[in-house]
Amino acid sequence: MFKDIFRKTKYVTIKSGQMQNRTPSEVSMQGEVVGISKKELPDGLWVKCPKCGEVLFNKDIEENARVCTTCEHHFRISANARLALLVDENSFEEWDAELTTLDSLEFPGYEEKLIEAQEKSGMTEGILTGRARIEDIPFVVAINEASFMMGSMGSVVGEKIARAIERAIELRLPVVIFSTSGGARMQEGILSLYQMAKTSAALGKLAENRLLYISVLTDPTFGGVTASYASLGDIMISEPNALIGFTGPRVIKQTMRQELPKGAQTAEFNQEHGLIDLIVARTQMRSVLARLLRYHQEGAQYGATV
Amino acid sequence: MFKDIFRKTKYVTIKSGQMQNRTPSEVSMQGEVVGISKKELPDGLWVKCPKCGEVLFNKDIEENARVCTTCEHHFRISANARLALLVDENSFEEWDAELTTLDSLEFPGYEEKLIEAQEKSGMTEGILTGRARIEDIPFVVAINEASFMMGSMGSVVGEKIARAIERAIELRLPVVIFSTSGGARMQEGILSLYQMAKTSAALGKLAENRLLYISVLTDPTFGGVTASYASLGDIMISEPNALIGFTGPRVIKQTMRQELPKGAQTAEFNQEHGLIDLIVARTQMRSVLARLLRYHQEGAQYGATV
Amino acid sequence: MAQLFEFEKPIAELVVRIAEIQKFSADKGIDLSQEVATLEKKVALLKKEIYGNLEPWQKVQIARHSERPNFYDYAPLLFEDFTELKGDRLFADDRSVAGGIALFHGIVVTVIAQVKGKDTKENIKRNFGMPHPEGYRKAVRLMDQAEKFGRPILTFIDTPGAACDLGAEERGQGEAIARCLLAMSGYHVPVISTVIGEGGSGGALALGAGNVLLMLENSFYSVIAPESCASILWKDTTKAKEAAAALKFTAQDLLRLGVADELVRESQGGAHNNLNQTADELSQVISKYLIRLRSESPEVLREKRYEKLRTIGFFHETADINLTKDLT
Amino acid sequence: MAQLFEFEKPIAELVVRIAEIQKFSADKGIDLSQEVATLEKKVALLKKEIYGNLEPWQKVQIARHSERPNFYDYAPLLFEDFTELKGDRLFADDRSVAGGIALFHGIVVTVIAQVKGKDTKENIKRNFGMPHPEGYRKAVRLMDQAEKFGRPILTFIDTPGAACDLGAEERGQGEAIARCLLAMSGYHVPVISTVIGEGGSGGALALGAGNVLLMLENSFYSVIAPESCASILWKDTTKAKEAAAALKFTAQDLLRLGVADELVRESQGGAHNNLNQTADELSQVISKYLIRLRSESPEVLREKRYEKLRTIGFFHETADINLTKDLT
Ligand SMILES: [Zn+2]
Ligand SMILES: [Zn+2]
Repeated sequence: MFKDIFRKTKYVTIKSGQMQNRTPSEVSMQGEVVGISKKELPDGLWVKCPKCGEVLFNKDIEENARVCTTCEHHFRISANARLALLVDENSFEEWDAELTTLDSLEFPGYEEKLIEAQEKSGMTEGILTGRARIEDIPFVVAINEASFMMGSMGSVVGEKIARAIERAIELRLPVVIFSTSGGARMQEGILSLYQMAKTSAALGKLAENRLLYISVLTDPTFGGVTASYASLGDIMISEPNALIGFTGPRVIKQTMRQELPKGAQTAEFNQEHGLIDLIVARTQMRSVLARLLRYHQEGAQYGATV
Repeated sequence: MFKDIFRKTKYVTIKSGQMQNRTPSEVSMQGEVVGISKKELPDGLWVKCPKCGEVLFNKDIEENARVCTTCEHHFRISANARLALLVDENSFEEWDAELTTLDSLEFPGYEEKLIEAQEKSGMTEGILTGRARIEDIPFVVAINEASFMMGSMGSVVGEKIARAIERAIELRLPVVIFSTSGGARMQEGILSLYQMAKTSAALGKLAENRLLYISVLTDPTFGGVTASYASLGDIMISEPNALIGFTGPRVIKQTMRQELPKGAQTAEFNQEHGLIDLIVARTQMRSVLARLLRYHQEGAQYGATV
Repeated sequence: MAQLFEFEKPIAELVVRIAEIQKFSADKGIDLSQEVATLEKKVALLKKEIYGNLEPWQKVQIARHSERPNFYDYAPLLFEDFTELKGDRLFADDRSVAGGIALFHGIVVTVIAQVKGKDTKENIKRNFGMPHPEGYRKAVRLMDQAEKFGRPILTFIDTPGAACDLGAEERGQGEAIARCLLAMSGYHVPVISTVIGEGGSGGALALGAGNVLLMLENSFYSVIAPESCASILWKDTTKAKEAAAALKFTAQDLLRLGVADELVRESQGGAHNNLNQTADELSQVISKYLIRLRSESPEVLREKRYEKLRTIGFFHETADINLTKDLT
Repeated sequence: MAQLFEFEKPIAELVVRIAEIQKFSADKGIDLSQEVATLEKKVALLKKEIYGNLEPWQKVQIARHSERPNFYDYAPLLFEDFTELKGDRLFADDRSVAGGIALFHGIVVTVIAQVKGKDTKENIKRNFGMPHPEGYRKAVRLMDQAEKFGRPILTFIDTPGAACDLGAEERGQGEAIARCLLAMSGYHVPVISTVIGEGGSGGALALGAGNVLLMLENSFYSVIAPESCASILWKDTTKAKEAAAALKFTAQDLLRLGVADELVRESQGGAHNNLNQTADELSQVISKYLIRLRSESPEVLREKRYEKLRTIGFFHETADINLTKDLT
């Protein structure tokens, strides 16, 4: 069963440099997963807001960080689109893009799902990591990709996060992680589960080094990701209305025969229950992060003037 | 107003050696505050249990650690009686008995209350501190005296506790404090309030030195004592059915027009709400403390065999 | 106009008379400017006399004034920026306690404050400024964060006391306050606490055991509410005035007792009469102490905080000297 | 007699036949001892055959057996003394998690264990072994205490998963589990975790990230319940058997994957068949590892725990080598 662990697998090739040549808008379209059938809006010029029902110019919401111009609904966006919105131009240096998944349990249908996910997301795995700058302040960033198997965490996602954190320690940089995930990735079994422990332990080292960690929760964040790195921020931020929880509402309903009250598991619900510091609209995210990063730059200790 | 801070006050004299000559039973009678009128039971031979109503031989419950032989109701006992029940014979060395109270705010009626309290309790102030042994294990002990102004904490109680903890650090001994108190002592105003901070800070130093602190809550423990040293035990123990809380039930009722449910603020209620480790009957207290103290003796670290 | 207290009425009457004279003078074209000037001087003297000799109970009334500035009034005047951070990570976000990161005179600080509401609706939201355990646990969480990142801590006290309902008991109100005291005693960063209004008992103390305690001059800080004290002493809550005097809880009392380090001048008649002026005084005093504390090493800051607490309280140290009556 | 599984029926049938033959032999006075001996040998072979080749799904059934020993069954056999300590100091005492101080082979240890009930009544009390946030927070409190006093930590895992109701969500189930993982990674004392029954997902992992992971040989430890996996993969919860095989979650699988360090032999057919024997095996294995870990320095214990977690997981490290299909 484990004899083939180092066997080669058939994955999509994503040519080096390919991502860099795309415009943010192309990339974000790639990652859009809101339920609008292509049939309904065939030309890609229009998009219907799932919250207020308004039919919007794609171009308009593109210019508004993919936030509905009518009701401020936050459309899901791809990791690359988020990066483009967030960091200083040309400041991103990607790390560990070469790490790819091994179907070490030979789990039924996993390889096919991986190929599908790569095609859908244009990424090699469900997270983007590296270093970047916001308003010229350097930091380490990781961004989950929802369209890659629901941003689920397998060995590669866990490893990339742990490596990013360890490099942040070496470089003495703060870490910001944007989560969007269904949880641990079933197809890698216990190996996925232990990525929760791995990422949490790495954050323990970061904390020991007194380096800032900001966790930004975006829609949706559930399961093993909520129960590990996503919940361990010194500062916990969420986008408005994002669904965040440990167990998904459908499972709660099935298992407990319990219907969740309206608004349960939203960012606002989580904040009321003491779990989130700040709810920040995507259009404000860059400036809020800039401020928080600046307040935690080295040299701000013991009352030095910044 | 503060010119008289060092003025002499008129207090009861408690002759040195007086306490030592009493038998435990005489001492505990002194401290008995359960509402049985002398009229009802004039000869002191009998006592009526306030819980089950049984009229009991005083001698019988005396031999049973002043626990009702029918329903296990724990009668309140004096600090000295508790000490006699708890520690190895002749092992107690009292500390700071010479500290007495100054009516520094010239609070109406305080001096009279102090004299009354001294007469009633046979103690100079509301707490007994010192070092002792249980099953030959040395430790530092402090015991509140309920009959001294409801065990309330003024400057002397706070100071005696802080000194006892500081000496425990010097001697590298664990600390056990038995609380019974209505809270901070009104008559010393803000000075009483800050004894909460003083005792808590001293416990912070103890913790930093990795020395064990066991807090034993006895009936009743409320207010500023609950909100300071009494709640900070590494291990929290209570006698059965003891009433423990921050705000007294009468005040809650008056202020919030809220009637507490039956059983609220009992030791059992507090345990259900996660605030108490162990409920230990008075008859078992010595052996439980002996075990816990033994497990925390120096040399038990990192898996040494004890 | 702001709510008037009984003791302010002589002032108000004079002010009304001046207005009447001015109106009469204008209507009739008679010059009464000299009379007005005399009266205005009298008003100034009266204010000085009255506000300079407030009794403890009058200070309680000012400290509890419905228009007394709360933390959210001061925040934009004290800080270049205040980013509020919410929640205890355990149960709820308590809105009677505000916390976050702020920029104060160019220094990044962590701020924790008790907040009363200004009207009934806000008071219900903020539980009349009475924190539940989750409020104290949020405070500890944010103060621990300040310690981690080496940020000074500023606390602002304004509460009638900790919440006293069943929920507070269930969730360990005593434990929550005790943890605040324990936590604060261990930090290596400067902790400056200011009573800006009412300092009600253990619920206030939880944020008050810092390196420095400042008090606005009309604030008070007491082991027990004067009403409760009167109820216990004289079985009569209307004797709160007498209790207020007995408890020695005004800012001036606490300065004399060595508990408060410095008083902060308020605008005449109370902070509500001139928020900007009071905020400016407050800002200057805090800044002075912050600069002083910044020069201390982390270990010294912690040790001095401990020493300060250790010396609060008075007692006789020598046995027998005060014992004059024999028990036997 | 204990509840029988389908796969155990051939054994049971043989046992019944032996009993019948023995009765016949006794009734009729005919010596059939040779036949009985043959059959008994056959039973032994059959047991070895069946129990030695259990499929994953059969192990799930044994691990979930209603009479499978729980922590409270093992405690008096493993420890000279166990003093249970309760509560998270914040909200409640969660009875699906037991914790306390115990004496193990003369060594003072801190123990944390998940506990399922043995019957419906107990299961309701213990929420079917599914901890709420307060259970994980109790665990962290007691483990922090172990760290403070330098006591090794033993954890025992037996849960279908963390509680999944509204209350758990409200009180931050994810945060509570994450804090367990973070806390455990930082300790300087030995941490030995043992799966004694069901290891259900993140709710189990919260107590499982120690220096050493032991597993009873019929226990399993999975990222997801096989029923839920089947429901997602094949929209059919009855295919749990297939999912159980796909998930590679048996003790033997985890040993091969480098997640478990050693398996603990159970009495034949499962721990419920001989509690004492299983407890004895468990005691010996834990003791062996505890002695080994005691010889390490605190810093090394911590570092090795980190290194162990860091190496779990498989992936390709070199770019392009596995990429065979072009996206464009
Ligand atoms: Zn919309
Ligand atoms: Zn009785």
